[in-house]
Amino acid sequence: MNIDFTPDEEAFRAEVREWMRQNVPRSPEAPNFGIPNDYELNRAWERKLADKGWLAYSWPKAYGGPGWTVTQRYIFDAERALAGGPPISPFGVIMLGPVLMKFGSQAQKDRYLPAIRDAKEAWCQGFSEPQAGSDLAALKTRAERRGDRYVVNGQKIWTTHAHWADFIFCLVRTDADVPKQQGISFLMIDMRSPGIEIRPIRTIDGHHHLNEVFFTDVEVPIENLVGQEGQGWTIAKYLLVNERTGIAGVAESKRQLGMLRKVVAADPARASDPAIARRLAELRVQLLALEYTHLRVLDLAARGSPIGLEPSVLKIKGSELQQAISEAELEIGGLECLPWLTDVSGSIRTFKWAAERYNFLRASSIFGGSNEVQKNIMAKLLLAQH
Amino acid sequence: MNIDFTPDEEAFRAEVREWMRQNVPRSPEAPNFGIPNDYELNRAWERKLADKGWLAYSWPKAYGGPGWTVTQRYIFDAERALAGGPPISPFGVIMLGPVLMKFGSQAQKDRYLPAIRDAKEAWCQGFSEPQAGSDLAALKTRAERRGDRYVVNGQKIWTTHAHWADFIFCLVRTDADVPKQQGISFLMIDMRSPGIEIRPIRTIDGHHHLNEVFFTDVEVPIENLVGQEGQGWTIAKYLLVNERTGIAGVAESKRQLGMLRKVVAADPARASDPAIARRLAELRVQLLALEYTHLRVLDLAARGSPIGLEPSVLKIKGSELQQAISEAELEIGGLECLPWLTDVSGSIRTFKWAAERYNFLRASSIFGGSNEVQKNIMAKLLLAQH
Amino acid sequence: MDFSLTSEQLMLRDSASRYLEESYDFAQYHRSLAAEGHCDASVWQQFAEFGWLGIGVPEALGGLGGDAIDAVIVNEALGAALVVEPYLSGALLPARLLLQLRSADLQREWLEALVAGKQQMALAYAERDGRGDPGYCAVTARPAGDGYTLTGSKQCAFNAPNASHLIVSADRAPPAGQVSLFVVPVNAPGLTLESYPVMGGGVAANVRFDEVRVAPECEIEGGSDALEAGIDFAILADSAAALGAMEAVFRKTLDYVRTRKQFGAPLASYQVLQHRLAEMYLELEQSRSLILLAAMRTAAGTADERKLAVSSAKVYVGDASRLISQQAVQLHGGIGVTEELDVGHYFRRLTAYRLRHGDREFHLTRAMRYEPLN
Amino acid sequence: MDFSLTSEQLMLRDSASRYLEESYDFAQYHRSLAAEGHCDASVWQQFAEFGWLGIGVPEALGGLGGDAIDAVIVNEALGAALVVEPYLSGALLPARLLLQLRSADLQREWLEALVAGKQQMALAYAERDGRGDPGYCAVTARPAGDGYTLTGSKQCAFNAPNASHLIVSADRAPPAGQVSLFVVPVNAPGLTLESYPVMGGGVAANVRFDEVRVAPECEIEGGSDALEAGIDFAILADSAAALGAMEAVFRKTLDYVRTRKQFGAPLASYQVLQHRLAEMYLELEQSRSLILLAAMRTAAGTADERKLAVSSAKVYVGDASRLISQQAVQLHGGIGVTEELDVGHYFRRLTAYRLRHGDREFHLTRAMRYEPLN
Repeated sequence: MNIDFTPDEEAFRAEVREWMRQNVPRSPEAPNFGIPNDYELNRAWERKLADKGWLAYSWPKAYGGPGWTVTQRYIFDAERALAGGPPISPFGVIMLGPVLMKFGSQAQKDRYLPAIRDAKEAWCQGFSEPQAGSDLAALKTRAERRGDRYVVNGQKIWTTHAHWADFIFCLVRTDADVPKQQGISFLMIDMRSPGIEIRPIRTIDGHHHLNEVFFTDVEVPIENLVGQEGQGWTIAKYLLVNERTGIAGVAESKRQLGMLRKVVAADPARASDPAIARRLAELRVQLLALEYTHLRVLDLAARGSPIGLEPSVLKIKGSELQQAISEAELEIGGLECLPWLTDVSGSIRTFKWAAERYNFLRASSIFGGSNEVQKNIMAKLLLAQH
Repeated sequence: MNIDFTPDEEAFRAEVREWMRQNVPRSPEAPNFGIPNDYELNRAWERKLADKGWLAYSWPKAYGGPGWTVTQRYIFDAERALAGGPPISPFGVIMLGPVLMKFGSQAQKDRYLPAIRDAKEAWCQGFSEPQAGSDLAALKTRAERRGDRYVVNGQKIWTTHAHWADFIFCLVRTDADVPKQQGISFLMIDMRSPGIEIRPIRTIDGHHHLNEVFFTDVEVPIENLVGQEGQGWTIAKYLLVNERTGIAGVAESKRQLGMLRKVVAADPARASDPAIARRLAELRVQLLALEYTHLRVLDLAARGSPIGLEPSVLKIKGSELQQAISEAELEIGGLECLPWLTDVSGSIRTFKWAAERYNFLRASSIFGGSNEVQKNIMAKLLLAQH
Repeated sequence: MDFSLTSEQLMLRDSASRYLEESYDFAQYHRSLAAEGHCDASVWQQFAEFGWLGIGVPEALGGLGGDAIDAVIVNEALGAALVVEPYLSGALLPARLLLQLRSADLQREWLEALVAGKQQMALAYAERDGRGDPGYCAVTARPAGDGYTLTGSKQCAFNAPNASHLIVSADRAPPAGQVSLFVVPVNAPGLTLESYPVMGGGVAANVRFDEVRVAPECEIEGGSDALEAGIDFAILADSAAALGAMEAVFRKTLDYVRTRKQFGAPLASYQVLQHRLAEMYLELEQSRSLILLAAMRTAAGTADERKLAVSSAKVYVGDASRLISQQAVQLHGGIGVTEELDVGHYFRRLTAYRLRHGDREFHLTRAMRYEPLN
Repeated sequence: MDFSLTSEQLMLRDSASRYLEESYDFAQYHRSLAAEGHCDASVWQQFAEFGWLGIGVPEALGGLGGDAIDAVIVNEALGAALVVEPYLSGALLPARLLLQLRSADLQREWLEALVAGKQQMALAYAERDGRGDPGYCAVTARPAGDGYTLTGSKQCAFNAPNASHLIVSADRAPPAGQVSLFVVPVNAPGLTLESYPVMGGGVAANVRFDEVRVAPECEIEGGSDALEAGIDFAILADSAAALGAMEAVFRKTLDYVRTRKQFGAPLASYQVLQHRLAEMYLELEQSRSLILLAAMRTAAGTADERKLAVSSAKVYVGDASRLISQQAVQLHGGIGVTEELDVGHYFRRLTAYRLRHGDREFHLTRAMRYEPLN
């Protein structure tokens, strides 16, 4: 057992750090952990990563990824966040990529993977519906087979960045006559298809990240079905495990807490407050625990060990920590965090965005499988153990 | 709206305080909130109160109580605790007394109430059973009618001070053929009856408060039935509301926290620790909130307003606060709290008993209707409101 | 000991609730936010007509009379309705401070304008390095002629953009440490505002004083004691508004979980959510107890009793507002984080409450300072 | 980066678990508690035969070799089985400190006796006013001849009643502030013990030194650094034992809720209890992560890395042990608070863990002191 990086890994870290130093866009401080608000900035950043071959950083070489080890990916992500680089949009790289590699046809791989890797096409995720939130399997959007097309009708909701996306991958109901999880299929849909309408949802952080997406007689070629009809639930579960492992957000939390500590250290009134010192220390301990839990899970994954409770652990603890850090920013900032969606002269950046971040991050315990649902899953697995 | 006491009430307080000063027994610091371990000390104390006419302090004059107002009772209890007087055993005064006043026959009132009031007979409570804990209605102890007697068979558990009691009031099943709550009756049983066996249960505080009580063909005169056959559940609910209102333990918590504050103030190493100061302040705020919630409930009760959620609020918050104070004693005491069931020279009394108290008080969120059951009850009432 | 309201207080409570229920819905809330200074003139005029702007002002001075308990009653109702108008910061608090103004003439003139809703004022006491402690005061008042000149900066003065005058705390150095309160017109030479909307509704400003002249009759008597009492009153009224908001958002959450289904059953059928509701209710009730205590201590009690009670209430309601606002959003799920539903707006309102008038640590320490070890 | 155990470590873990499962049941636990000094001689002899008493002692000195990770493995297994014998305080920790003893002859003699299980020792560093800070040291060591005399009092020296020698920290005043470690036989003139059992099992003593002579060769090199490293090691091993206890009591709780029925359904069917179990598991896993980190930093890392990791683990495991022990009792209900069930004994064991070796505040502050702001 050892926790040290090899000399090769340290060299890799130095390389990434140097590249980030030169390439991370200015104005790196996105107000919200993990969700950039600036479309142009984000696309330019992903194109830059793609040019370097680092956008699809978790992909094997066979699909044009860098073929990094788990440790290298961890280092890359840590350095990216530490340098203030916006997070990479997960929909193509983290979610759809591995799904196509595992369940997609050769033609689908050839058609879609290069465009993700090269930042040429952006994706969004169409899972949730108004009556199917935590209870995803209750979804109603249906796809009827007509000749060589599916005709899709229904509605998705909470669709992050649908307004930026070229494509959406959806769970749709292809068979209403079987038990609800069995009638679900996984479909890729061109966002420019006639019959798609996007309605923005403004969230309590004051921004537009989310959307409703309405489908009215949208025609989708049958070759856009991933896997078999009825296999959608299996694919979704595979995808969600990937999502939840990444969702821990350790790298972003580390950056945010580090910035907060620096802001406090630079301000004599706050630096001398023992209650603030304690709070930062508590967060640091939580972060350290999560960081090494995350590494342990990556280590397991690298060995190909079965993954059970771990994604839920990372999702719950990761979202709680993100929320706790943003709450600390807000409360340590106090009155400085009250100006709303406006610039006030002389304000400290960490505090300027703390309120938006705090509001935005309420979603982190709700979406991606609410923390309550995660605990249900955990309890089921724990109680099933002998 | 006002929170001040009248001059009469202040005079009453002074009278009680002076009496307590003269009469509270030496060695008043029972290791456990609320549960004295010393039989002789406790009986002598209750006899002294009875001689003064203050033992049945919540009773109306009609039954030989002092006929105090709600405010006077509150003052009495606060002064009793502040002076370090052991709490009055609740089984006779708080639980059975009001039950007999409401549901008992004249003969029962005449036979039992004076002996409670005068500290001549001690009671214990036989509700819980091994398979009927939080789910009290599942109780199995049965009483079969045979002529002018009931014959009782079964087992009670968690019976506090059964080994000190002259009588036990029990919930027993008199009819197995009706829905479970309807077949329950309320029976008073002489602890000296043949067929009763007591087995002590030692608890994790290292002491003997609890017992199992076994009934084998115990004969009980039918005049010991309170109310009607099948009315036991109604009587028990009435009794439990009284129990839970008293269970807040505000007076004891106030005393314990006050003593802890004094101990800390007297010790320079602890007095200068800001974390200890914050912890004491947080407990003080909690106590203040509970104290005034308790007063609001007493005010409601004095007006005869219907009581719904309030007993659960007091039970939950009261037990949480007792636990939190004892935990603070323990952790502030640190190494000084480690010596187990032994005297170490020079030890501070608060810390000497902190470990026992902490262990003992785990029971406060379990017994008397576990805090989980209380929250079930609360949710049911809240969701039934329009 | 008596926790019941008088019949006048019951009437005040019921009429406030009735008016707000009928007239201040979510659409009015948005209209008010869209109005200049987040204050809809017709709503403000209505408040004046009800006499609410004169609560705490003696009838002899044109007010409605009443005490801290009346203020709590109205603020609780306003908080429940998510009212954004600056009732406390623009009218109630300034009027209370003006009761100790040195000049009786100006006092009469200004109170009349405040009570009639023709004018608003604002208190500017917080400073960047003060972290909520009103005792921290780097703005100085230097003797100049028979008056003073004020120099320095105040942070986040609530409602300053709507105010005709600011009530400013300043240190009469030398000697340092003697804080006084002065009333200054916002258009005084050397006074500049940087105005902004605040999270949860309302407006505020950072204020710069550059040798701003103030006349001697514009001083409020009582110095730091008057300031501390004023802020305690603001905390009490603000906490009452938070209590109203907590109660309202709790009721909305109860309604939501009864109807919303997941996995084929109403959310209300899930025990974890049931217990969450019970826990929200516990904090709501305990908050109410401490607010009532603080109101009674403010209406009648020693300064020390008031300080203990107000700071305890601020700590408790701060914690409760955190739990209740967060869980209201969490139990609503996705819809809870949208602008479309009012729940998220209650969330921001309650979050902003925690950031004002001193943090948890400040009030914990303060509470213990005024609690005797007996 | 590699979190896996070597095959030797896997063997050590499996053989420890197997032995304890077979031989150390609840009855043996009671026998051990009933034995002199809470140490069953036959169990102790068995530990010696396994070589466990020599973990961390180089083979050249008669030990088994191995590092902090091996110590963690054995302590976790002992904690899971509720072992009361003073493995850490009586053998592992003293042996580790003796590795820096000035006299090679005494070192060899004493290590041999420790490893063979023929002798036990104890560390006496805590003082009444020190509140867990090993840097606080009012016991003095004054030069006397070629050695020193020790004067003062130590509090709660674990296992001192079983020890042949105490390892004592003392300040070599003047100048004050230079802490050294000395080995003193317990029967030295002027040394008195007040012995007592401690909550959760094991024995300790308050120790009084009244001009106790100590020879120069009985000094341990390294002074306060050696002491701090020793205590960090003790915290790590103690936390590993707590981890074992948490895991064991968690498993017992899982088993209980699967079988115990209330209101006609197994406890395991109640969502609130399900979530409680999930929350216990979360803290268990995060505790494990920090203990592994601390083990690796202790086995190989700078002193600063070790201090950060050990103090972080102590804080986290302290919080986790609180939650898990309390909820294990709560979920067991009435039976959980009785002496008859082992759950209550785990509860006391985990409670005692939190009271040793510095409180939460101390370790939070310490963790931040060794964490660079990068």
